[in-house]
Amino acid sequence: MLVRVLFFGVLKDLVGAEQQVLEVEHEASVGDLLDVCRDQTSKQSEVWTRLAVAVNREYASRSKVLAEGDEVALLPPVSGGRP
Amino acid sequence: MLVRVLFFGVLKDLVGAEQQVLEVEHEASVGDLLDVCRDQTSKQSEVWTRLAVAVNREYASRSKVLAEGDEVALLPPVSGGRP
Amino acid sequence: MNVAIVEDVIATEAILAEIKSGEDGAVCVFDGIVRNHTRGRKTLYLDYEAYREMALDQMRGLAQDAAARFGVREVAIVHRLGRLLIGETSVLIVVASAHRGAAFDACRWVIDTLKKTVPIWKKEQFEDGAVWADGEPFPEEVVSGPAERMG
Amino acid sequence: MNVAIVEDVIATEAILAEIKSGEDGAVCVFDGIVRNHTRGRKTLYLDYEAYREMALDQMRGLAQDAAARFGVREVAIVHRLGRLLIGETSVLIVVASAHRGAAFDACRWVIDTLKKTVPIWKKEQFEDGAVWADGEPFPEEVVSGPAERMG
Repeated sequence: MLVRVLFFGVLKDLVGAEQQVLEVEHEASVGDLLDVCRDQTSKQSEVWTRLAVAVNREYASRSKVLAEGDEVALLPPVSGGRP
Repeated sequence: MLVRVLFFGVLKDLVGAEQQVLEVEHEASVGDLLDVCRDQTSKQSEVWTRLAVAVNREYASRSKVLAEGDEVALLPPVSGGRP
Repeated sequence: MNVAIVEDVIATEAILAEIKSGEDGAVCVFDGIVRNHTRGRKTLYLDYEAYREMALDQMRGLAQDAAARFGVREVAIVHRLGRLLIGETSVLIVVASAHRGAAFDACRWVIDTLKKTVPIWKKEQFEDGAVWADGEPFPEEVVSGPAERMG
Repeated sequence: MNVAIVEDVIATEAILAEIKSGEDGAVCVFDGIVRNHTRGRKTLYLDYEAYREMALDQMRGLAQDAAARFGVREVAIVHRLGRLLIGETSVLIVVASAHRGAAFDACRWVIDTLKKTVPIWKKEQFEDGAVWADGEPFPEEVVSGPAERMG
């Protein structure tokens, strides 16, 4: 099935795209999708362990199961700065 | 000796004056002056136990000894309101 | 440090614009305004009065103490006196700092301390009479002797 | 609740004027501005970007949560995106309340929570290069599942 993946901040630079439509297996989870995304970039980055994921604009856990047409956003830590 | 006494807020209404020049004994304290001021008003008020005193624009204790020409201000609790 | 007592409308926008500097990342503002009620009674307006010279001295001391105590770059404190209508600003405090934590802490400390120690009083005019607003008791260091300068 | 994402200069004065109501005694403002340095490096400008629709949803949620949690009457949150120069406001938070304690607490909670959970990022342009500002790790409830609405 197809999902649309959005990349923000440093991830956009790392992946080299603002968004991609990716093919994932039926009932793939957020975690599965992250593996697909990470495998397609040659560059290592610790951001993969620190990012949050939103599915259809709601924060979602790694175990959430995706559905056809979902909008999945990969979100680097937001830029808080020192309080 | 003479000191100038300033009254603010509710004290101004109670005493019926913004300021007075009062005769007090040599080496009278702030506490002595307060007794003089209180005795000259017929009206009772709990403000006499709650006020602060400034001598020459600095907060002063009841035991502070006054000098000729001091400016003594009687200050009701300031209007903080609920935080 | 911009510390002032004024009789006219407080120029919030100008004070804010003036205080900002390139070193700052955060500005915290407290805008104290005249509320239309107190303990269930409808307020018509307030009359503020001060022991003016001493109030100004105290406000200057607060601005300096806040800068030293919280490490903020700049503090402005402006209080208005006279008759104020509902919704008008009676006191404006602006703190500029590199980081927001210090700005919030300093701003709150200034208004809390000002409300307890700066000799300014308000008479509340209700539909059925006027009263001097009841204040909290003075802090111990105020009634027992000269306030120590902090920092 | 005035919650917005804008590309132009944030109209602080208008937002402040609009929010005030007769029931309020206190307005607390946080004005986040672009600082001229980060960890000793000189900043030229910042570029802000957002996952816009989600950021707006999150900001609306924050305003509602703050009102419920702290009992304040009104909350405004406005964030600017795009290129911002030194001294310009990137985010403005305004809280109006009957009393000052709740206004301060709500204002601080909103900016602290916004900085951790609202999907907005900034790229800092220094004289010798640009970097995405490093954020703090997401709160546990954000990475482990949908954020619960509070209040």
